[in-house]
Amino acid sequence: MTDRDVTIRLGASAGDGIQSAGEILTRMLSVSGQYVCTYNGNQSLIRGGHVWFHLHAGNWRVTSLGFGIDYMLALTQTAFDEHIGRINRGGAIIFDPKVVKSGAMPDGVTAIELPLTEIALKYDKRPLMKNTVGIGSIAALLGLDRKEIGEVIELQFGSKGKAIVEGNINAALEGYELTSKKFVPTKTLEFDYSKKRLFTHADFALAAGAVNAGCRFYAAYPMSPASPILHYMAANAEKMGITVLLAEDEIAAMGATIGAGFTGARAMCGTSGGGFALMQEGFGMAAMNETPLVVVDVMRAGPSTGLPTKTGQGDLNMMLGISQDDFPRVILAPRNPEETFNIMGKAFNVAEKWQVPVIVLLDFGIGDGGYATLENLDFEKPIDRGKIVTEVDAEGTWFKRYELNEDNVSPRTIPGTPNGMFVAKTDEHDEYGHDLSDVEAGLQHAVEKRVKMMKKRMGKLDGIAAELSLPEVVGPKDADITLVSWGSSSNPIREALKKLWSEGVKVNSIEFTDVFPLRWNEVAKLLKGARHLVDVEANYTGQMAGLIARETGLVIGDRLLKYDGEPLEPAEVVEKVKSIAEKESGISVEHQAV
Amino acid sequence: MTDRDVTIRLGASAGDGIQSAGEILTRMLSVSGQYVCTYNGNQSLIRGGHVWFHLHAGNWRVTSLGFGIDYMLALTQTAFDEHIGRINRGGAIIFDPKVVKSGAMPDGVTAIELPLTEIALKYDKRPLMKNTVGIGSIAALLGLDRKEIGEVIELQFGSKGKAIVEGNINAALEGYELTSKKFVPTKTLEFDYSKKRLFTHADFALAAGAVNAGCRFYAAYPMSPASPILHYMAANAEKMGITVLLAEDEIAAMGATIGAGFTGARAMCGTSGGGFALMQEGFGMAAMNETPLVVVDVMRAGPSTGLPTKTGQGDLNMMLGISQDDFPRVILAPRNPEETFNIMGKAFNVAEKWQVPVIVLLDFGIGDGGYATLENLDFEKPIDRGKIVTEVDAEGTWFKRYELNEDNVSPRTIPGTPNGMFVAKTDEHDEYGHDLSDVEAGLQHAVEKRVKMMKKRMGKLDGIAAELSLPEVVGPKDADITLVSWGSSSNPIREALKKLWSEGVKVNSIEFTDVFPLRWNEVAKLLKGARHLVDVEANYTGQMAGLIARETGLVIGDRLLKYDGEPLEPAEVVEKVKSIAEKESGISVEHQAV
Amino acid sequence: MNTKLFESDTRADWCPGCGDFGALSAVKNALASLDIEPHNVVISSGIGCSSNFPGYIRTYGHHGLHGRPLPVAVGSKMANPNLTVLAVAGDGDEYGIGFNHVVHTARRNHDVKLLVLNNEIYGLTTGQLSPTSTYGQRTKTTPYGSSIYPLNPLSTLLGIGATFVARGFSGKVKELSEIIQAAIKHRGFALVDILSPCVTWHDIYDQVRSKMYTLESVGHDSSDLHAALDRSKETDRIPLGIFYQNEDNPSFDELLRKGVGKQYPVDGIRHMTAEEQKVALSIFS
Amino acid sequence: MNTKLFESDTRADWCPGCGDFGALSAVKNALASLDIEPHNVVISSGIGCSSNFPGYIRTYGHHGLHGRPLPVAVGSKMANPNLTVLAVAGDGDEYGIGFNHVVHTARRNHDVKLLVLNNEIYGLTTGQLSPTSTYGQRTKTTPYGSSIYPLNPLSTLLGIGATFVARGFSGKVKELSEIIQAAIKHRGFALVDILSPCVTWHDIYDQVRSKMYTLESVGHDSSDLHAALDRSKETDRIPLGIFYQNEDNPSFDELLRKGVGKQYPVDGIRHMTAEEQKVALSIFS
Ligand SMILES: Cc1ncc(C[n+]2csc(CCOP(=O)(O)OP(=O)(O)O)c2C)c(N)n1
Ligand SMILES: Cc1ncc(C[n+]2csc(CCOP(=O)(O)OP(=O)(O)O)c2C)c(N)n1
Ligand code: SF4
Ligand code: SF4
Ligand SMILES: [Mg+2]
Ligand SMILES: [Mg+2]
Repeated sequence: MTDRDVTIRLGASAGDGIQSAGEILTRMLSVSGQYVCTYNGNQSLIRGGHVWFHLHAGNWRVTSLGFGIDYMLALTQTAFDEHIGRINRGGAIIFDPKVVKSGAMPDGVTAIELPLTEIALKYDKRPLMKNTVGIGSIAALLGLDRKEIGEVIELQFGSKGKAIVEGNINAALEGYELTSKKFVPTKTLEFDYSKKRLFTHADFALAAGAVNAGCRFYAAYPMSPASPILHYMAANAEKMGITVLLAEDEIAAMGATIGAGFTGARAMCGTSGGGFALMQEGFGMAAMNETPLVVVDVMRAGPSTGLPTKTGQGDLNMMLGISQDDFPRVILAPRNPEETFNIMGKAFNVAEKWQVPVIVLLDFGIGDGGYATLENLDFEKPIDRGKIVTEVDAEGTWFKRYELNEDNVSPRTIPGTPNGMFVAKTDEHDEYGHDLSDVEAGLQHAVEKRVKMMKKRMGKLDGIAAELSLPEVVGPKDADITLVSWGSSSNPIREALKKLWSEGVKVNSIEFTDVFPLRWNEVAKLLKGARHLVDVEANYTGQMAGLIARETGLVIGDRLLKYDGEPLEPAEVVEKVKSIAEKESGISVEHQAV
Repeated sequence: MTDRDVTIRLGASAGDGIQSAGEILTRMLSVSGQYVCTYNGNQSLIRGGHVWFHLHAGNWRVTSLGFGIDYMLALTQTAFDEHIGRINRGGAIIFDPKVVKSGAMPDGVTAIELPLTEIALKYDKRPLMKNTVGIGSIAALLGLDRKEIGEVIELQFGSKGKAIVEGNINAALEGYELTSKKFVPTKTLEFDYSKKRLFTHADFALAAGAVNAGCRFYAAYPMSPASPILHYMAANAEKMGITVLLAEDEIAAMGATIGAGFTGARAMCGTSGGGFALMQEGFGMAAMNETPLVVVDVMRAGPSTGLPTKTGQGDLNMMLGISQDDFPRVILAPRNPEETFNIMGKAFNVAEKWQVPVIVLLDFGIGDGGYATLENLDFEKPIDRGKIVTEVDAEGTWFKRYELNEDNVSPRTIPGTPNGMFVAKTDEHDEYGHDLSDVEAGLQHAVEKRVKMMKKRMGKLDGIAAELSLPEVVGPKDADITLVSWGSSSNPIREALKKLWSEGVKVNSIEFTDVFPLRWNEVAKLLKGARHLVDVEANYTGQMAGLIARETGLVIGDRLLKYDGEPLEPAEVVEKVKSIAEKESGISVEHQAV
Repeated sequence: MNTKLFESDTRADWCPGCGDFGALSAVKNALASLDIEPHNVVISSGIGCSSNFPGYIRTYGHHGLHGRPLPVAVGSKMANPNLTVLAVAGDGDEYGIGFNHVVHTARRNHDVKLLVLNNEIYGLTTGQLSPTSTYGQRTKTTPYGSSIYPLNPLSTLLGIGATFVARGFSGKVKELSEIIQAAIKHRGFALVDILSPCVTWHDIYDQVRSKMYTLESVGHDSSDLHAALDRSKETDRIPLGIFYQNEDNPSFDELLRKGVGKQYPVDGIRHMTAEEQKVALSIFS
Repeated sequence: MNTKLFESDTRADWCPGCGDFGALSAVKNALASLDIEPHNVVISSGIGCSSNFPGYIRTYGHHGLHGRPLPVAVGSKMANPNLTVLAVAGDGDEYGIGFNHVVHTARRNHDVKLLVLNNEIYGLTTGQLSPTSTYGQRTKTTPYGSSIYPLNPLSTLLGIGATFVARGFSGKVKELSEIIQAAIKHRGFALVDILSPCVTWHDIYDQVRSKMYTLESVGHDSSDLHAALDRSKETDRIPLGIFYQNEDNPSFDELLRKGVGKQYPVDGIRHMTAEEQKVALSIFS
């Protein structure tokens, strides 16, 4: 089996239903054994504006958008004009000549002119099915079995009634037939109709992973691109026994999550950067009173409101500087939906075992904005609740909730436990949760206790670091160029590596999924061995590189930083690496057209 | 004139009026030509608990608490027990033997037993004047002219009526006489009654500096230790024409400040760390829509509520990570009240010239919690409002508020200016303030404009860095040990240097007042020249060292970090430096008792 | 004044049929009717479909943060009381995350006017339950129908003691414009709750049209707090107009100026005077 | 039950004479009277003198952030509805920075009880104007007397449609305890505004004592919203007691449990069941 893949883009106006078309296509290929990875180019308004859907699919585990566009469906002139320049040689673009004026086509790109609207109007009064026709056409180009089309459309539109299902099937089949008759596909896929692959975006994967990890409390205030987590929880509240709070704001969402965590639930809240800014004071509270919780930030391009429906990785610095003074925190940044599902068990275990707040960082590109194939979901990761105490001796007025311990973790009672009473404090406190800040502050014994408490809390970081994973090293140990990335920016790198290796470039990749705290001396060793480091991330300043420098002193001088809101593409990585290889070897390497 | 100084501490119960006693003493010495520096050891509750007041005074410019305690007034047993161990040889402790049991005195410390309560009760029904008696006693020990006492007490209590003034004067004089009769002072000061020195804390200095810089709008929600700024503004609202908003929360305070800044005022808001956490989203907004403003964070020991009346420098990381994604910000950290007053002109000029939000970081130690002498106040620093446009041509619907420019600063109109209309946007926008995020996001031209806008905003940092000051280097160029500090942590270093130099230790100090953005290559050069660097700051992780590492790759391995809430003392610095010198030279140096 | 003066060159990108178009017309009309010059108007908005408002009307605009239009408006008005300052935003903005600002701006009686484009839904974030969404309403966060009690902004504002409380309908532009004019002329804070249907996520045009009536038509006395409260609590019918108005209380700004005088912050960009320096130095000694 | 069970070993460090002592006694008394076991009580507070409360009563306590006692209380109650959950905090906490949580917790009718120790001042921060400080009051932020209208928490809560609105006085411990007991037994959210004088910054003991009367004594009907509103607006006299109560509306928690059932979050610390997995996987396909 040779590796085969294809990239497809659908472009239209908001309201044309391109997102649902993209979903159909993704499903069609997934149930035909393909790995998929998609991206949703949408707008921050409800109707109007140009939107697109990009799909990369193949019989190997694709991780990002692939290279350029092989097949394009352009429903509007803007769609045609915007994307035509990115279509690969040998690719094709489908459009309705009554709607789109193509002009001269680029070399090697085939124009597939179809009467999309005309066909669509046969099955409905409004020409909404024109994208279904287009899907049929693409299916033909890919060499997909025509019977798959019907099945998936049935699945998608089943709830809307027989007429709509049939209309769509017929529309798709007309597109299919017309295209197969007229065009010889240049690039087809290898299908395996027995392999039904799962796919989702990281928001849903995170929600499911959290529930499977025992999280039955979720609080949020809606914010793109984190809202799907809330929708998931709300839609499944009854089916999975989830208590959901749509709070009045993010401050309340965080507060309620702390309340629920304090009361013994595995509690989570989620938002995007602007909402997280409001949660910071609460986050600091949780760290101070040692309440376990998980908070999700699905990043989008900022700053401030920024580009609400676009992607980026610009919130790491915020996570390193949450609210006032020093306290422990944990930052995880899974790279894709599958890893996101699987990491949630760890997120909650770390939160409860170490009694700290844990952050999971996603971004629009892998969150709400992109599907990817799920393969290995671990539903069985053991639940470790740490030092919860359910029986307490009746002696003493208060429970020693903040006992000083070797491992810096104290036994924990939850409300309802007889004799377990304590006060969870944000003031500096003693082992019982009594104020050190109040009448005793500055007295020698209180000052000493304060220092111990500070060391106890901060001391957890070493323990946690020992448990967290070092970055994954992908590719040969011995490389000329080493790419450094975290979270989603690893995805295009993987595809770039594949290409670069095939061209003989000696390059590897160091990918951080657990971001903080880490065993930095080991990280330093890993990085210092590299010949030429390139930091790849989706923000302006290179925030991960900044963290690495802060912790290790190693400044990664060469950087590929993307901050335009668009997803990093493998071609950009390839180009960057080649330009370095060229400079360093003095030999000119052929450039990849981006 | 030889350098003379003395350290004095008053200890009592909250409610004993020790703060006002400390103020009297500070004023007494200030009007007698002394430089002063004080610290207020108070509690986070209104009555009860042990409190103290520390004063360092001398005929040279003292900058911190000095070494140990020369003279102590202990009104309670706790006060005696807590501080007796810190009294220097040759020092003395004043107490009422009816209240305090002294036990065996430490070597070389004189017990001055006075009937404080008895005397006090002569002049008032409640023995509140016992601290006045104590002040008289201290005045005698210092060799102060007795007539100074009357003058200052008159000033302090004038408003409370003749009886109280006279009672206090008499009480003080009784203490004075008794002490002069019985004790020969071991350590006196050199007074110059013609030199009346000014003193205040950095909160008031900041408020005054801001008003003098043209700030006539202040919004806040009360929070210790920043509240005195609000009190100053409120008390002087009518006298200085200041519009003050006591907002419903910090979010509103920040929002209103942005509204006022947008409308053309020099606007400021202030808070402490927890309140700043809530202001972050707004801060990001100001940076995004390029609204000038100044925000003050008077730091206190955290995390979370922490030790509300204690000091620390733990908020730098928060300032480096304010809300989501990358945007420009400016961080200034004046070292003392005088510098604070003077820096405010720069703060507002930078804010308006570069159209960015500017942060001024103070802390309790120099803010609400400590007085220091003011000498060189610059009331005349020119006001530079930057590119404000007051006349606009009538053509065009909107004003090009976000024009792309060489220097990354666009012309700015303020509401009320005919034809100057624009929309200040937090969405990514074009030069007129129209959305790029809305219908056009992701289209090539919008992506390109986004990149330009991002570069425009972030590009300001270089321009600002060129204007900001590099750290001050104090002491010999050629030193074995170099101390690195910022803001208030420089103060104890200055006094430590004096001592270390006198003992022949080759040490110097690099002190950051402007913290961000800086010309980091020049900072690196400065630091890399040093033989042995020691980072000195008041937080757990060494946040400034972290910033330096992030920006230069230089990791300062040796650190003196204080995070117990108490002010850094010169003796701690001396001890640290000596222990290094010892290790490095192999020669044992005499240790300073702390 | 001609409303043309207020025309933006940016096309409003709301969904065709969105209620916000009507509100936009009404505001333009109201400002023009009152002869307020565009450059003397500041419109502060939040984030949401409704908050895109400032881009579509040629005045000074501040398109800020979700829930925070009022603080910005308050700061703007305090800095320069000569300006006419409006806050225009959604029900999520003003009745959800930002409601505390509404409460306190109302009780302090700041002279800013709040126009809430209330569509009983979070429009821009694709249809979640808002504080004014009704019991039983199906949304993305209540797929089986809401069992959460909605906020009644009118009765709440009456409880606060707000001095101007009104409701308009974006389908009745002329009447709405008149309410907005009254709000602008009012002494202090005014809330105009504007039913502005979201045709995409929660279309209530028909419902409003079938239930609405004007308070004028029933001879409602807008100085009668109890009557206003009863009217505000009606649900079977939808009263439109001014529920309550009280001009006895000076505005925040009037009271502020009594103390500080006409030294507006925008005019105070100057060093301390000699007199002020003296005050400052006396505090330091 | 004996109130001793609720005794802390930490001495309350309020100023001698502070009203908060009375409130503390009343709460202990109320819980004991209702036979609620200490370990089944959660008290969530904010930051302020009043918020030091949890340390002085032996129950589970959460001494959190200024203004945020209610969100924590709401989360705690939702996580484990078997608990009795109180929020106890100051007027700054609850009527200032945190009032939005009061509004929304009230309108959603969460089954948590809010006791506000209202001293009309910011006590802990040494005496600034609070939202309930009166017009003319001299404070550190209004050295010449306040010209800012205060918030009336009772009338505001009535406007919101809160189902239990009461006022007590910490100088009348027995009566206060009874009000608190009624609040705890109430179906859903309850506000008890407790006049709790600050002897250090704003001593209103005499004022309250001279103006107070009980609503009972005048035969007030606590089901009459209009009467409640009028009483809540009185300023020359100070009515104490239950202004308004309505038990017709189910609490948030009752409604929530109708959908989700008795699967409390604290009991849900488990992997997905096979059934749940099936649902999850179907969403992924
Ligand atoms: C702090 C913060 N939280 C959440 C959001 C996400 N958000 C954007 S608009 C919106 C709600 C929009 O609803 P509404 O205010 O009613 O305006 P509409 O779109 O209905 O006009 C939300 C929750 C945000 N931008 N900022
Ligand atoms: C976010 C935040 N802002 C401000 C403060 C400072 N602060 C502490 S207590 C308090 C007000 C106290 O007044 P109140 O709530 O009425 O309680 P009281 O002390 O009067 O009982 C304030 C403003 C804080 N801790 N956190
Ligand atoms: S989604 Fe609703 S509120 Fe938003 S523009 Fe469309 S119709 Fe208007
Ligand atoms: S300051 Fe006031 S509120 Fe605080 S403890 Fe003292 S009397 Fe009570
Ligand atoms: Mg809405
Ligand atoms: Mg109070």
